Amino acid sequence: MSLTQIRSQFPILDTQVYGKPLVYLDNAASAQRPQAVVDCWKGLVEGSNANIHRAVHHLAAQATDAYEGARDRVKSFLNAEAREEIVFTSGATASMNLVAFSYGQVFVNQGDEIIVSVGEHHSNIVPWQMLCERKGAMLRVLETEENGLLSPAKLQGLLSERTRIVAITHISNVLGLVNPVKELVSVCHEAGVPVLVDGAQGVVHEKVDVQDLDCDFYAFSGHKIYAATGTGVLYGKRKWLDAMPPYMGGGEMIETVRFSGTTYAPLPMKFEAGTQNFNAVPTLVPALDFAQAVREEKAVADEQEAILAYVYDALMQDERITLYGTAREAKVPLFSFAVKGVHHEDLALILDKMGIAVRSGQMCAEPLMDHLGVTGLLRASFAPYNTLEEAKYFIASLNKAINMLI
Amino acid sequence: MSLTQIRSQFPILDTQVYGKPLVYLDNAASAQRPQAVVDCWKGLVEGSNANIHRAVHHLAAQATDAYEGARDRVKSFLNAEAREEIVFTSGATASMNLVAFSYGQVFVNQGDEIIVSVGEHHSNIVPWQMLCERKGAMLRVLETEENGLLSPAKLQGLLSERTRIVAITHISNVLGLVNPVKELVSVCHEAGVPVLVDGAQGVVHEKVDVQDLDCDFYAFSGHKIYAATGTGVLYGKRKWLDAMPPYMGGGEMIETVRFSGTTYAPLPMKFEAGTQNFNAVPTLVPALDFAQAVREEKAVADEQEAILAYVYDALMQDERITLYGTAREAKVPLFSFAVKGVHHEDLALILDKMGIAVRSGQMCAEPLMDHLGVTGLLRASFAPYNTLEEAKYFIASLNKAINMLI
Amino acid sequence: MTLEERKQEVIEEFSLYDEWLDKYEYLIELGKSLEAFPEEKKTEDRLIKGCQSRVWLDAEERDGRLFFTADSDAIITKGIISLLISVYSGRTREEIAADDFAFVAEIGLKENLSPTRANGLVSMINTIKKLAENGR
Amino acid sequence: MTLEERKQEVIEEFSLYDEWLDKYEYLIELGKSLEAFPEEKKTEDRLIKGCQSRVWLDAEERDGRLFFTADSDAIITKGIISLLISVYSGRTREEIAADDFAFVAEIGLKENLSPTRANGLVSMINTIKKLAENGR
Ligand SMILES: Cc1ncc(COP(=O)(O)O)c(C=O)c1O
Ligand SMILES: Cc1ncc(COP(=O)(O)O)c(C=O)c1O
Repeated sequence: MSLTQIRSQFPILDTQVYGKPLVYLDNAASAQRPQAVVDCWKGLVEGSNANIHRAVHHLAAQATDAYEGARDRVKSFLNAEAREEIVFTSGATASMNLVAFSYGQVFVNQGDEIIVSVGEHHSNIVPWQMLCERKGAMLRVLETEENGLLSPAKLQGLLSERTRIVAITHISNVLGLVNPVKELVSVCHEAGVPVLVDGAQGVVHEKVDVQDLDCDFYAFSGHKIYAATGTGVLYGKRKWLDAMPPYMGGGEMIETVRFSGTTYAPLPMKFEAGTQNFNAVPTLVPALDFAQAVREEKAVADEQEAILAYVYDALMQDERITLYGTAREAKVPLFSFAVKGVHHEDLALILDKMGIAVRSGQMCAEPLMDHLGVTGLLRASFAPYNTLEEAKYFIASLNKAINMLI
Repeated sequence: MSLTQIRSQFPILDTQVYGKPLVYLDNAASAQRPQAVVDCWKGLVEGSNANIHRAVHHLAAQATDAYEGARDRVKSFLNAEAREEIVFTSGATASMNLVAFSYGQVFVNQGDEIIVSVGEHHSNIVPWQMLCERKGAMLRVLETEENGLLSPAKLQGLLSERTRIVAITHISNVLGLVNPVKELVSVCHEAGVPVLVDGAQGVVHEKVDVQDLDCDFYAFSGHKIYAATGTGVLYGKRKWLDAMPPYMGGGEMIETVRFSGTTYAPLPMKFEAGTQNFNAVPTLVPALDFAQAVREEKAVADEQEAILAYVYDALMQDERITLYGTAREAKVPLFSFAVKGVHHEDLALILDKMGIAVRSGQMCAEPLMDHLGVTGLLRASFAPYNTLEEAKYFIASLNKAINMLI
Repeated sequence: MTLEERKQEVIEEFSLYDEWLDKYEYLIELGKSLEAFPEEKKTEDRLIKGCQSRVWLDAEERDGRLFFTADSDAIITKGIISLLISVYSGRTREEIAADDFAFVAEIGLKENLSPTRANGLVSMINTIKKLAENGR
Repeated sequence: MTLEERKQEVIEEFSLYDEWLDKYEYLIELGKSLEAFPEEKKTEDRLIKGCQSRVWLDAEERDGRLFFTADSDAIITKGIISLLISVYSGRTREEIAADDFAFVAEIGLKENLSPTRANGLVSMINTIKKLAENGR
């Protein structure tokens, strides 16, 4: 697949905004969806639309096959051991709330500790804060190294007898660095502590093998990896999922409902309460197929590497700019930075008028912003359909915008 | 709009199953989606796809407008007082879990009581059971009358000093009867008890005015009212929503996130954690427009009434058949019944081969099945795109199927 | 008749029916003709999990061969289990354990009986296999 | 100049700029030329809620007329609030309370400054109105 072929799968990339060609560099917030995802959704809605699992009629059978087929695809994509370990949710946030509630319900008690990193997305902080408040537990915060990475040694120092779970990100949506998850997990497992990995960004940029990482939970959203919105995945080791009570009740997450006592369905149904997003979950199949195909494509890898090198160097060399997350060897093409004397929002507004979609603000990582001593940053995040040419246009436009504002 | 015009908006209705024209009578499980819903989704994905709310770029602005426009549409559809009272969720089940958790967290304590009816869907039972288990509260069960309806007088008798909330369905997905919600609410309010109404079916068949009903919460799913899957609504009176803690944490449901303490965003954001289903939520606009348009269409109302009369009479007259939910004056075209000596699943399988999609089993209402003394029922549920001709074909086919099985 | 011959016979029987309803008529007949299953044998441990309707299955070993009896509250399911029994009853444990049950797909049951029902079918097959492998 | 005349003037000024970037250049200039806002006035109660960047607004009454001062940490926002001030400063409470602020849409600010920013704008407008109606 050439880059042109890849781009042609995303009609939206031909959009003009304010008469300028769209340059979409807000991929970390949400990716665009390829034609195959649109076709999949449309095909289901127009051809196989019925509620799944229980009904015995033809449309329901087709819809169920599509839905359960997506589970198989996710299983293979993450190399999970069993399909029962794949739970569908409405997004990464829902996945992490599920774990915080259901794991916390059984395994976290008064005085226990939970470790998160300072670089976490709100979705991997607030659920744990809410749990701590309910249970009287305490949140411990792992700081990042100078270069933005998490350090296994430092994590080891933070683990205690009372640590019940560690929740860390694979790739921060601000820093754009691949954390050494395998080593972080290993340090925790030595202490008998399970690890949840927030893979919302990780799954997009890295090949994930949950058995190799040996993490206990891995969470991600469909919409960031080219699938329809409203889809999410929670991978969990069976031993934990089996031991956890359900998060939501209702629908077919039950074995028997009696007013005298209700028993729950086996995995993964126990965690899938209510009508599932059956029109959208199957779009994970073409989406993950796309993600895998582009990852294996040399032309794409080369372009991504060229973008990474070009933008990294440009930002590092500009004295007005401070890039956060500088560990070059762990960097993915996701750049957050501050410009001296210039408000990130002004930059975003001007770049927008140049056709460039970037993100400004706290990016749902306020503790990290506080830690870095900034009120917000500007972020440009690239996807496989972005080109080096776009990267160059971005850097040139950024320069122009800064000059307008200084 | 003629019935033909309505049907032409649903391409799936022309599907053939096993060489027979599809007769889709499983609408209570999930409705079909009109062309306008497909076009809306596709238009957003291909033209305005970006994460909503925070980003300042053009696509994000368009996506946000579409999403927040849907909130306005739902507000007017339910005649809510304020748009802040409309919370988007992933479905009715999620809406009810939200209330059970968040309302329960503050207002339900050890020894308190919660009332549900015996006819509730699992999604309006299990969340309350889970709450009761966490809090040491008790579930009280309101039985239905002989004809299937809920009685305000009987509810009044069940209310006590300790009742903290009453959770009842507008229309049962098994019995197909419109409960006297306004009267039920009034009885509860006299005792100072708030009421959650499960509107998953109600919103489809009845014009809902939450201010007139005066209910405290009203929950429904998009997919049952022609919108994309993965969408749901929770209406809640502001005084309750304001007093309730968030259900899920993460994303933009916050005001400030600090490790020293997090504060939450105002309504409705407080309850919308994580990336919302921004490709799908706006489909509520064409979906509710469609629902409203057909409701106001005399040709449709006449056909629905004719279907109701025809099927009701046919089922009531057949001695082999027991219809549940017989209160004729409150009946909507949703029929659940047992056939003497014949298993519901056998009927569903045979009808399927005749092209007819019906539901068999417990329909996520096991307590009601136990109460009625059956292991399951057969259900045929009609939508405005169904015809009297289809109803006649259904009854004839049912007769044939019964004869095959007896 | 060998297992292979019997499977071939079933496939041919089913190929007579073009129409799904005729297949169902046939399964209903099979279900109705199934030998009565004693009420006292309808116990939890003989119930097959994963079926929407209830299916009970029992096996007895005689002269190194397994003989199955079964029942269901739904007649089509009963017909299906009856069909399976008619194929696998009287076979040795080894024969059953080695079989791939592929003929079920060939007569169109698996695809056409919906995932839930198909799961029921898969559960039936798995139970028969397990009985052959471990005994009860 | 009456309020109407001043609004007309602003609309005409903006109509000179075809290009969005030119409008921004103009707003940036307006922002930069805004009278300094004392640091000690940057208090919580003067902060406008609902803006992504921080905006402070203060009003003083002299001779029955309101005079506004403002600041923001983002320059385009500062330009916008500066523009609003230049229109509404020196008007009576009644004049401001009766105004519909529609000229903002006419110069294209509302539509083009994204919903969050637009909300910021709406918040600014609402704050100005509230100050006119209630005083601080
Ligand atoms: C009466 C009733 N309540 C609740 C639900 C749950 O809705 P959902 O599964 O869409 O969350 C349904 C539908 O399944 C229903 O019919
Ligand atoms: C690192 C990280 N974690 C969690 C999330 C939350 O994902 P979602 O909003 O899709 O639930 C995001 C994206 O917003 C993210 O970038």
